[in-house]
Amino acid sequence: MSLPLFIEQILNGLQFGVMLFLMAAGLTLIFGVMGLINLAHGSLFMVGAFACAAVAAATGSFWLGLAASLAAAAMAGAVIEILVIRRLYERDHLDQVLATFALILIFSEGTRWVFGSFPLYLDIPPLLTGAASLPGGGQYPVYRLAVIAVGIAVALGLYVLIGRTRLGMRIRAGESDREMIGALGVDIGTLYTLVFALGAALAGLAGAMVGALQSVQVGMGEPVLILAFVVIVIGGIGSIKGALLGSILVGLTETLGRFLLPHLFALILPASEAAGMGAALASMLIYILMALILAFRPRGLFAAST
Amino acid sequence: MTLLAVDGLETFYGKSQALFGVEFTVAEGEAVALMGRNGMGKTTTIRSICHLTPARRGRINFAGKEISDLAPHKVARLGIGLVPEGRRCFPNLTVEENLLAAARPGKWTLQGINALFPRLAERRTQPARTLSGGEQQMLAIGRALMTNPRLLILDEATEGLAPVIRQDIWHAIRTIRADGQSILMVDKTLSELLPVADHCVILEKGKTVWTGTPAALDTATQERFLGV
Amino acid sequence: MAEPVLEIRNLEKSFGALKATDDVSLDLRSGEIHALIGPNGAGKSTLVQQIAGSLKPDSGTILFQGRDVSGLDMAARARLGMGRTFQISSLAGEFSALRNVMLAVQASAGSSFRFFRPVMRDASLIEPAREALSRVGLSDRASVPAAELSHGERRQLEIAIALAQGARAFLLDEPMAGMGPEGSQALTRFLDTLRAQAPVLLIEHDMDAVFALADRISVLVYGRIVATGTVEEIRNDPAVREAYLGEGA
Amino acid sequence: MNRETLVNALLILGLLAAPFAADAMGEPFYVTLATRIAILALAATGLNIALGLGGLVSFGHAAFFGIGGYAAGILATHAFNAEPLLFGLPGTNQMVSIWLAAVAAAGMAALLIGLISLRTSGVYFIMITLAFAQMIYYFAISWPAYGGEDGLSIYVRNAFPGTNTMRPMSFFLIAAGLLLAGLAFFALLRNSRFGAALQAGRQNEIRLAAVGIAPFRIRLVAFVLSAMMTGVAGALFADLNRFVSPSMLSWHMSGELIVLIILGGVGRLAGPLAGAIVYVLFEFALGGVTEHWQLFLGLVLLCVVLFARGGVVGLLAGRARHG
Amino acid sequence: EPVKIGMITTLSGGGAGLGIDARDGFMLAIKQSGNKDVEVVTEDDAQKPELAVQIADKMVQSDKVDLLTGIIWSNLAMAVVPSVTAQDIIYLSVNAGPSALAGAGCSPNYFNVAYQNDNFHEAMGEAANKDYKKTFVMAPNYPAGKDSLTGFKRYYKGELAGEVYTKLGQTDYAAEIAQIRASGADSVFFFLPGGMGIAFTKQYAQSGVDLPLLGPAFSFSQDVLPAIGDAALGVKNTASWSPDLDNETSKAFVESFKAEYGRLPSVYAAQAFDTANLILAASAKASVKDKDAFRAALKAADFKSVRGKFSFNTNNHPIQDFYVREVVKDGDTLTNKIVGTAFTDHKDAYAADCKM
Ligand SMILES: Nc1ncnc2c1ncn2[C@@H]1O[C@H](COP(=O)(O)OP(=O)(O)OP(=O)(O)O)[C@@H](O)[C@H]1O
Ligand SMILES: Nc1ncnc2c1ncn2[C@@H]1O[C@H](COP(=O)(O)OP(=O)(O)OP(=O)(O)O)[C@@H](O)[C@H]1O
Ligand SMILES: [Mg+2]
Ligand SMILES: [Mg+2]
Repeated sequence: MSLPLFIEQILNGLQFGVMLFLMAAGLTLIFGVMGLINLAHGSLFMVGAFACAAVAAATGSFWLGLAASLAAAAMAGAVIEILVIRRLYERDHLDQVLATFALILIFSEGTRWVFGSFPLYLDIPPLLTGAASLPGGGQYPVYRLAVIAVGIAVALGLYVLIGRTRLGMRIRAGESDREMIGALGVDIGTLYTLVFALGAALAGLAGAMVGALQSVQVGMGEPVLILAFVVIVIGGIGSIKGALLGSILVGLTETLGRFLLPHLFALILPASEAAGMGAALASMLIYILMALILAFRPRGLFAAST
Repeated sequence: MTLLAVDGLETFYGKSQALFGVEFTVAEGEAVALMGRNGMGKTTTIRSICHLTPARRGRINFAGKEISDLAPHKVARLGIGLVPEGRRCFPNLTVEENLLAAARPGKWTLQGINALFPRLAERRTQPARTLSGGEQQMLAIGRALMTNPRLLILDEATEGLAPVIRQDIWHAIRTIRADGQSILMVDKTLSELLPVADHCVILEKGKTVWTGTPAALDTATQERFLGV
Repeated sequence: MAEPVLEIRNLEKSFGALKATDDVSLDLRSGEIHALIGPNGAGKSTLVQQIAGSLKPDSGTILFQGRDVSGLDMAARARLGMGRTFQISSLAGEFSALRNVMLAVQASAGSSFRFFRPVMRDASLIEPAREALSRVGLSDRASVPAAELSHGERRQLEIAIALAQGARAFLLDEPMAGMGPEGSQALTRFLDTLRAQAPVLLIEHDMDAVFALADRISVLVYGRIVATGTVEEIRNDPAVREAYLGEGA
Repeated sequence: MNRETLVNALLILGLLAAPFAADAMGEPFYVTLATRIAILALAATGLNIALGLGGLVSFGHAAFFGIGGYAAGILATHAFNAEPLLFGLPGTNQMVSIWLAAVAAAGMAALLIGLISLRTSGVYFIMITLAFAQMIYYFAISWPAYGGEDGLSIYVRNAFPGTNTMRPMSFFLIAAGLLLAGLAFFALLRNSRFGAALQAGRQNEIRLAAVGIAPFRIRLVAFVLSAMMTGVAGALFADLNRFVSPSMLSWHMSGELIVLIILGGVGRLAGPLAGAIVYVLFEFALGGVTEHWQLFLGLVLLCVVLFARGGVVGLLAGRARHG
Repeated sequence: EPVKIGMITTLSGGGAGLGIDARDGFMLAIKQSGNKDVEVVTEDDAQKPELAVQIADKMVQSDKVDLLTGIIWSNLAMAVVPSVTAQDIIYLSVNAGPSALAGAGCSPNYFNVAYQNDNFHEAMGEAANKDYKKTFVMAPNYPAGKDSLTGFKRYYKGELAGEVYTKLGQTDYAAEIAQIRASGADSVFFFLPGGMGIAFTKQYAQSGVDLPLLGPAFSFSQDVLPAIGDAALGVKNTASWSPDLDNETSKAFVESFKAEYGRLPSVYAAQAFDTANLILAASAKASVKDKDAFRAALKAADFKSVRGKFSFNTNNHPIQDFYVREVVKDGDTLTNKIVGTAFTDHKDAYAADCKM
């Protein structure tokens, strides 16, 4: 194992982390700020990817597809907020779980009905193809650098929106006492529809951007959902900073674990078995990380102080 | 001129009826005291006016407009500012954010509130969750004033305040009333409430049972409806 | 002089730069009502929280019935006999008033690991609970869920719970708050009888009640005890008048 | 008899009667379907102790379900191959011993997981229980000894004294018997002192501590009991399918158990049973009609949340009363 | 003589494409036969083992089917096959051939009309010997993945530049690609079915690493090729069938499949098409009610296979040829072209363990 490889893997970990943040950003907004457990977040991610793929295939332009993904996911978000979610704010979290679980079924099967059962084609735009040379001699795909840039921009944007604007105050106020903020003259209903649509649009954006790196297919949102929850819980719910750092921590742990553990086991086991054992432990690693963090900091790393 | 007129209000919590016909009026610039024993429906009346627990029957007229079908935020924007029972500050917001979140332009600004309650100025960056009970009460009043309401509704606004602060608050209430602010208030300390009120309304078992001036509220009436 | 039931020595607690409890020493003797007054934000509730165990002091000791309880958690202190009411009512909202009180009876019997006998047919829980409810005047609201009680009724329920716990000392944080005039008077009469059962540390802003009830009064300002004395002494203390009571008193 | 008791009785009688009717009409498959309902209802009743009474939303109960299942699968395999298990102990194909093993294994796991998880609350609790379940899931997938992701077949259904468990009806009666026992246990627990403390802790933890009951211990015991019941159900489920695989441990399974409870009515005695009946029947009926059945299942679930507050039992029997 | 066939396959969720191809291939054969006596009941297993078991129970107990078929995934097959064959129901596999069912766990009631799981990988191992000396191998960490690398290594004689197990369902392969780059390998063998393969191939194409990719056909079959796009061009993969295979049955099959469904058939469709034809041929010879005769008729494998020649080994698994294919562009569509033969009349490694 050489030093440049090690450095490249650390970069990969950081990059994966930011990508995770991009996927988790919309969820942080909806879950951390509105206090809504939205299991259908992965479905909105999928909607974004499909919209992008479909429009890109029809028009030949990834960028039009990207715009379509934002619009489609925001629309889908607004519609489900108005039809379903807004009836559930006053209810138990568990009702939200069931309703959004039902939405997963509806979205997955609906998407399959519309787009068929085969994965769609979505590739990165020509502008961002190829690899850039890194200082030190390594090579790095340009597109991944672009994903990092967008992830960081989203983090900053959310941080300012939530922490620094009056809109953010109202959203947070609504989270703790919806009735009261309404009684003070804020149209919290419309505000929440907007926030939900924004969170959905972020999910759609992530779906389109990440979809170009993976496969655009029904069910693609489910692993994302779990990872996104892991990330924001590790970071501490409601904290944008926590979500970003949580993402990077998870990204690094996951990438380096996959890379290093087999090497570690190889010290004591034959290569093939070491690869298997290492991979087995690596697949559990982020859950071990989460359990450890919560065992010592039961409210995540950056929970709003009590 | 009548600012608020409530007539025949009947309100339910699920199946159980809490109000059975509440009626009273608040004139522009007037301070009205809403009184009654525990559990007689004072808070429910206020919640119905703000459309938080909508009345099933009855009319509520505010500034010449029928408001009994309006959503809470629309009622508030017409100019009703609520200091609710139990304070209900936004615990995860700082003091200053609590004041700013729902503020609407008008006479009352952050400076005004800070002058009224210097204590809040000291604590401006602290999350409301960690405020002392009394500090939270001041914050709730400040927050309602920041919406620059035409009618300020105070539900037990002095509960849990130290006597000095209470004097300050009553003083503040007198000042704003003198400025022509209309006020509807609930408070248990009659000795402090009555001097400020122009008018009293007494509820019993969800009904208006007595209306009149503080002067007309003799001991027999107090004995009968308020138990003192 | 009677034995102190509760004794606090040199308690300290800071929140960042703010000293919420600053070298507080205080005791509660059997048979007395000891009122703790002070401006809003002086640190009264913070003190009660530390005594009851829901907040950890930075330093200092708390002795209860001669025993150092500083290391115990809230539940353990409650079992030893600290009965506490909250400044903002804290109840099991879905349970009826009666069941809320029954829970306290059950806790005081230390019998929460019984898995089979139905509580609603258990006279040894119901009887004492009804008794406590009737002492605070809530008998006819026994079957109403706590969440549906009016504000004042919830305050009464809090006291009934502390009674049913068989407390050896009561820590009451503003029990009068939210009670109507009639209720306040009734509660004052009630607290007067309570001291025979166990001493009361009473936090209250209702001065009529405090002056009527207290055997001793301590005044807390900015986390420090600035005066302790009888009603007369405190009422006439100019510093207290200025910091707390105002001109009216 | 109040309305909820009536609804409960009807649901239980319905479940018990349906297989006999099916058997009489020569439709043995419906007996199997009823067995599946009974087993899932038992698993969810276990979860209902933690979730419904204690407010502990465990998103990792599949771990206990799967552990119970693997207990059955592993013991049966060792008995089948006549290989000794740990420390020279033999496997077994006796259901009763297997249940005990499932209870013990699930209980131990719950004790360890609970000791750590119960320090957290709310969403953090949801996620930490998920984390532990995922660890076990990935372990099972990549651990080759018992089949990994391919799972483990039980070639002959385990034995119960005095009956032939391969007959659908006999196996149904065993499952239904355990379900009834589970429901009885739940009902007693809910009304007991322990149940009172557990439920109070869900409504207001501080209040519970302030009267002198430490919430942690109450919850830990509840969590372990809950896992034990789900573990037995897992063992039965393995016997029903004659197969165990990591999919019993997956987060989908945990989610499905939660869905059953919410669908039926959280904290209600017959909630999990009602939920299992509705869910399994819809899954079964829709699956035969259209390949897009999941969409319609989604719509049905959505309608239940939006229009039937408190789930199916809430719809039929009204709001829960706590006396 | 009426025959009732129960088809359990994956029609919803992420893996639905495979099940749909299998179902369509199967139904095409039935339709072409014009045989009105054959009835097929199809149900969706949603890729869940428990659901597959439930459906199997229903089809056996309630629909009273004579034969079962259709399952795509090994873990679902493991859940269903042992228990149904024990009930004397015949099961025919259109895909998936876990080693447990080929060796000691074989059954006279279980016929695999597809392949034994190791076969495609073995074929690649054999084919790789020709051009490569140092291969980097990679598969997900679950039984099928381990079988894959075992199968490859069984025939590959070169050196391994690295052996990596990824996480099941992984979507980001930057870390693995970095290892490939640093490994000094001359080729990469990988088995990543479904979405995993699409993600890896796309990311690999962008990474600037240009070692040749080798793999079993699963990651380059017609169901996923359009989604990978040009990134797949030139990849070598092994299968028992390819759309350009030069025999009459296969050509007719590809034509009619395209005409019926408007897309090219995948390997899954071909295998299912063969399965249906096998059943049709057997039921012409023997009654399905006469189990022994019917099993014998199946075993004779007296049907026209799209794979050209096809026969059953002692363990009821196929003896067949395996081809090396290359992904090419035919006009606008990506498809596979045969570029060589890896094995002729290949048998799986487990038949010796099968005692029946
Ligand atoms: N959320 C609720 N659900 C059901 N009943 C309620 C609810 N809130 C209040 N009630 C009932 O409505 C009646 C009126 O209550 P309300 O709170 O209006 O009284 P109040 O006059 O404000 O009393 P207090 O002085 O104690 O605050 C009471 O009998 C009370 O029990
Ligand atoms: N967690 C915390 N973080 C920061 N400051 C806190 C925290 N908790 C309390 N404080 C501050 O400590 C001071 C004492 O609060 P406390 O609640 O004890 O006051 P109090 O004497 O009970 O007042 P009141 O009579 O108004 O209820 C207040 O200024 C409060 O803002
Ligand atoms: Mg009130
Ligand atoms: Mg206080």
